[in-house]
Amino acid sequence: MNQAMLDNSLWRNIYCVLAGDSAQCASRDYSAGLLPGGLEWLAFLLAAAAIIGLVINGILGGVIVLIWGERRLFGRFQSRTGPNRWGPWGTLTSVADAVKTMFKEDLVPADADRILFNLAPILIAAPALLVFSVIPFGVGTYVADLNIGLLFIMAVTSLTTLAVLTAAWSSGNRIAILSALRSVALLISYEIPMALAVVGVIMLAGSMSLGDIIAAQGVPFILVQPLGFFVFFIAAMAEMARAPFDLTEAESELAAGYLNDYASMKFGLFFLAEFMAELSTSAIVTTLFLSGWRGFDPIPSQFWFIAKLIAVLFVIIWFRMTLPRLRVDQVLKFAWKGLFELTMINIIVTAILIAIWPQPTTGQLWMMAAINWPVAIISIWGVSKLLGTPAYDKPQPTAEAPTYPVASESIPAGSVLGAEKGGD
Amino acid sequence: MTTVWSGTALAEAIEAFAPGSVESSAGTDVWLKPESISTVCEGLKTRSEFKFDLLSSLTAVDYINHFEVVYHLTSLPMNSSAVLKSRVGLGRSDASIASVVPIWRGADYQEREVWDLMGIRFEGHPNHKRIMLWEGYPGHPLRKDYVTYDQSIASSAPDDRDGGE
Amino acid sequence: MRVMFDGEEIVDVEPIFGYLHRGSEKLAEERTYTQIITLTDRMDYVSSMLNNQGYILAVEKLAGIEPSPRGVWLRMIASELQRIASHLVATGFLLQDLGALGTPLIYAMRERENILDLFEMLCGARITNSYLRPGGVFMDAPDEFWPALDRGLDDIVNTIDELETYLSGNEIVFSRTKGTAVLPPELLINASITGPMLRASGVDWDLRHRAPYDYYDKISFERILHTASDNYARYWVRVQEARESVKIIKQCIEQIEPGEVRPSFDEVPRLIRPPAGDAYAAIEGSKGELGFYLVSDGSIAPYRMHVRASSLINLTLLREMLIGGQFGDLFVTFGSVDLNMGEVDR
Amino acid sequence: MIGLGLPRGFVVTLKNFIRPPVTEQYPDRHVGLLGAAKEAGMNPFQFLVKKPADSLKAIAGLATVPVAVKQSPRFRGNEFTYFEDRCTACASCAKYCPLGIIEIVSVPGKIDAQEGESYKLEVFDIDIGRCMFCGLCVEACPYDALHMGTNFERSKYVRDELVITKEELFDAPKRPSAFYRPQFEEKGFDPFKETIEDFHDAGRHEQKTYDELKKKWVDER
Repeated sequence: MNQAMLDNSLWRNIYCVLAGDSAQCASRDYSAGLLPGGLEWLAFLLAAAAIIGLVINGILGGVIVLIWGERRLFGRFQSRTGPNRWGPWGTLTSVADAVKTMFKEDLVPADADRILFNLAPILIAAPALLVFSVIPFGVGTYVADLNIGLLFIMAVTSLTTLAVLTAAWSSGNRIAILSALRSVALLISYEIPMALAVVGVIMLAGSMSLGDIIAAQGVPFILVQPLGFFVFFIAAMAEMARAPFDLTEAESELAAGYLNDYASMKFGLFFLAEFMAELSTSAIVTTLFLSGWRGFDPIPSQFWFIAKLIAVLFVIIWFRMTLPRLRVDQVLKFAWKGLFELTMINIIVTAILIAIWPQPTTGQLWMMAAINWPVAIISIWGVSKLLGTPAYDKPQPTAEAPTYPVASESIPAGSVLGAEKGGD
Repeated sequence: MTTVWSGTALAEAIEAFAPGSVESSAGTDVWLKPESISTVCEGLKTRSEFKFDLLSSLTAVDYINHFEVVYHLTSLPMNSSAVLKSRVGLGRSDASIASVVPIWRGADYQEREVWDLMGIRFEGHPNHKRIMLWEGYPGHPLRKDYVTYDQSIASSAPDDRDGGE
Repeated sequence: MRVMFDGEEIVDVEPIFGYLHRGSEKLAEERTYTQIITLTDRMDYVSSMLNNQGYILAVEKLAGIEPSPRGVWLRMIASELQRIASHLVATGFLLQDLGALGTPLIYAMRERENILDLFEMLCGARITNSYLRPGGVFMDAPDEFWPALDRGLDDIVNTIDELETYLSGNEIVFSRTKGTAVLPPELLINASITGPMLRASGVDWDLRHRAPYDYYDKISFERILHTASDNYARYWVRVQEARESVKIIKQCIEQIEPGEVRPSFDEVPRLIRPPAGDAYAAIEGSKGELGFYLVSDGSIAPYRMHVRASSLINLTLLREMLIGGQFGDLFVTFGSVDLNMGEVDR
Repeated sequence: MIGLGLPRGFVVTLKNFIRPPVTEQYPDRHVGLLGAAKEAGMNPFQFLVKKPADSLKAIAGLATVPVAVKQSPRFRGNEFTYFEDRCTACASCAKYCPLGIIEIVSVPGKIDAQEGESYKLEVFDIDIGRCMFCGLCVEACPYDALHMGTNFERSKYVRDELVITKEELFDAPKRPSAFYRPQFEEKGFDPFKETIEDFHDAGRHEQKTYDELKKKWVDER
């Protein structure tokens, strides 16, 4: 039994209830386990299964709530009401949608590669769920605390694109292929700034474990690492193909892209995975930059985590509602010419600061924040100046100097319809 | 205010650079001979006394025994307008006239529309195809002798008019 | 439309029309002059008042009808309101094509809804108005219309301000629309393209100013020009023209005079029989020069009606605008041309 | 200028987020406890005590109240209003209809020297399924017998049921729209609240003098 699992209070509680007399539970007062002695291995497995079931169902339930909440927020941003007919305040709308989706006919196009076509929805849903296995939801509430948690997240999230490519290729549809190619281009471009943006966080925390990163955040890293947060947030939005980077789905151009040929619950899984990605992204942002579950004492840590999660989700939805989509070349340009430079600046500045204060205390973190903010503002301003499309200096009024001569001459007086009559 | 060329004055001016091209004139209208339409339009566009750079409208009317192609021209520099007409297909046979697309690009879709709906052929049009109806549609609907409510038309429509996906 | 790509780059474009062809011109040949008004409503269904106005002007020119002043003022107010509505729709859908997920579209539509409410007060219908009649309009505005119009105009200005704050300085809108689908003015004129597209290239050609119909000669307004001739310029011109239309309506309200709204049935009977001949009347529609060519043979129905549909003709340079561009710009350019399929196919 | 455009956009959307929604819900809208109590006509505490089941429903967000649509009196709806006593079966409406969907068959009825010749209406069918509500038939009616209606709910599963017959026109509630009927507007008749029972009220009988008209026009603008 390793120490990491024992730190996990969720796991430990279930395990100890099942196998009470174990030595690991000595510190807590459990009268007797439910299972007879010698079956600790069974208790171990059952506890693990219970946690997996709990987390998966929790995430799926969260996604259902998120879909409803997102639609309500969309409505409010567009001065509408959003879905409100089915159930109290429309909360059952997404349940009804799920039921409807399940009862639809499952279509497979004739040209499709059937095995890959059916595999793709599973491929896309699995990594989205895997991300949650390393995220601490509260004090001791997590599935596993990997010492390379951050690396694991990076690796798993990039699998999504493989699923998109599989889906597009197996559909045998040219629009889908176009969308998948965009998706791959997006991934390759944004994975790099995203990975580089968290380097600053790793340097400050001195660890890749998410638990350690939270422990190191005496000051939330959004204050210490504004540039890292900015780049990571944008890159994460691009990674999950959200507006303004929703090139893969691009409703007006590609008509849902790689989802073109999917129907029924296969489409439902894609849809679910999209929202799970949104949820996991906000969870990662919360963990890395908003000090995760840390908060004031009387309120439980899980509540703090969820509150911060909802705040991040709100910002993501706000972004999506406000911004138009970028073109594919502009998106790539932005990644390589804009975000990449910003992350480099961030890494250099953070490295210098770490060299000055190797083990930063809270006070020193505040000092770093004071230095990092001006750097962030100046560099973002500089990069936007370099990359941005300038506005027209003075678009109006040119009525005095039209580009084409209009009504500058007149026809011979005798040729006008009325005048010619008098002449005759 | 846009000034309108009187028909007689315009006919005189056209005769000056393209003799023998005008059939008759009255009011605001000038009737041109169909074979001279290209020369006249070229002159009307380029010559400094006309400068008709904008082709407002191009259409055709079916007058039972002949068709009439109508050009509404506008000159932006002179803020003036004129009407050209040309009788083609006398006796309803072989209605055709030279295309003005080389002179005014704006005639492109309008000439295709006239061909599609009225059946007047524009010689020299770069893309002389039907525009509203599909290739193989029987007849030209805006002609006065066109028989409506023909159920066989629907079955002549191709399944997929794009011819692809 | 058939489009050929090389990766993300557009290689060839061929538009295919006719899916909404309803044969309006043929139908018009067997209807009376008043009944055709209902057909013109359905050509460009987001600016039906302007279609009505163009058609009515052609009928008045053909039959020599002297319109009654109050009717003319009312139809000018109505058609300027329709122009605002049409420009708002164009702006909203341009941004929708840019991928803004409906937010600007709904802001624009929210304002258009108020204009449609005004239309419902005027004539009882929201989209297919049929409000105008030869010689004026069919009925005077109700008493509650005028205060509602005053309120509505303020709201429109507020909404346009809001849209401009939101979009005109927006970096993404800039980078998407600036410098795309640029057309030189000479080419635009040669291709008979008119309206906001032409004015966005700096050609000062507005029929309301150059060939004033109705009472536009009694109104002073600024012509909106932009020299860039790209997608952003077209968007910008539309938004500013909506502002100008508000000013025009305010001047109309000041100058409107009492009187009958249409000539009596002795002067203009229900069944108009214009003398044989033809007439072409053009107005500055929301999308360009909207012309109606009518030929009469002296009977109660026109012998031939032709519509110079600006939506169709504005598509002439589609290949020049799109080829060599990016796939993402395809629909943005469509949005900036502001075409209406009902008018393209008629 | 650079970089300020996007934040401004965010402020605009946030402003709209705070603003109340413009959606008009139809045919009913969901209300909370206060709205339900107001609908029942008592204060919230009374409502809680007297109707616990309903108030629980309202707290859960499930209570609904019906909503009336805002319509202009000139609204051109279906359910044409028709006064048979005013109709002379002249068939102007049928002639004027651009689509030819009004069918009128009339036969000579009793001959009365006092009243003039009168006709008996056999068929008066309006095919609403093809009607486009342009109102030209109403405009054509010389005796104000036919009026546009104000209703708009008439969805049917079968096309034939969309034909309004003579009997239906006779029996329908007389809620005429003010479209092309200025006399209703002058009287302040509200088609959404009241009906017209007496056919005399539906027509124009006296012409206004020019002074009166001028006064009205000058007053309003």
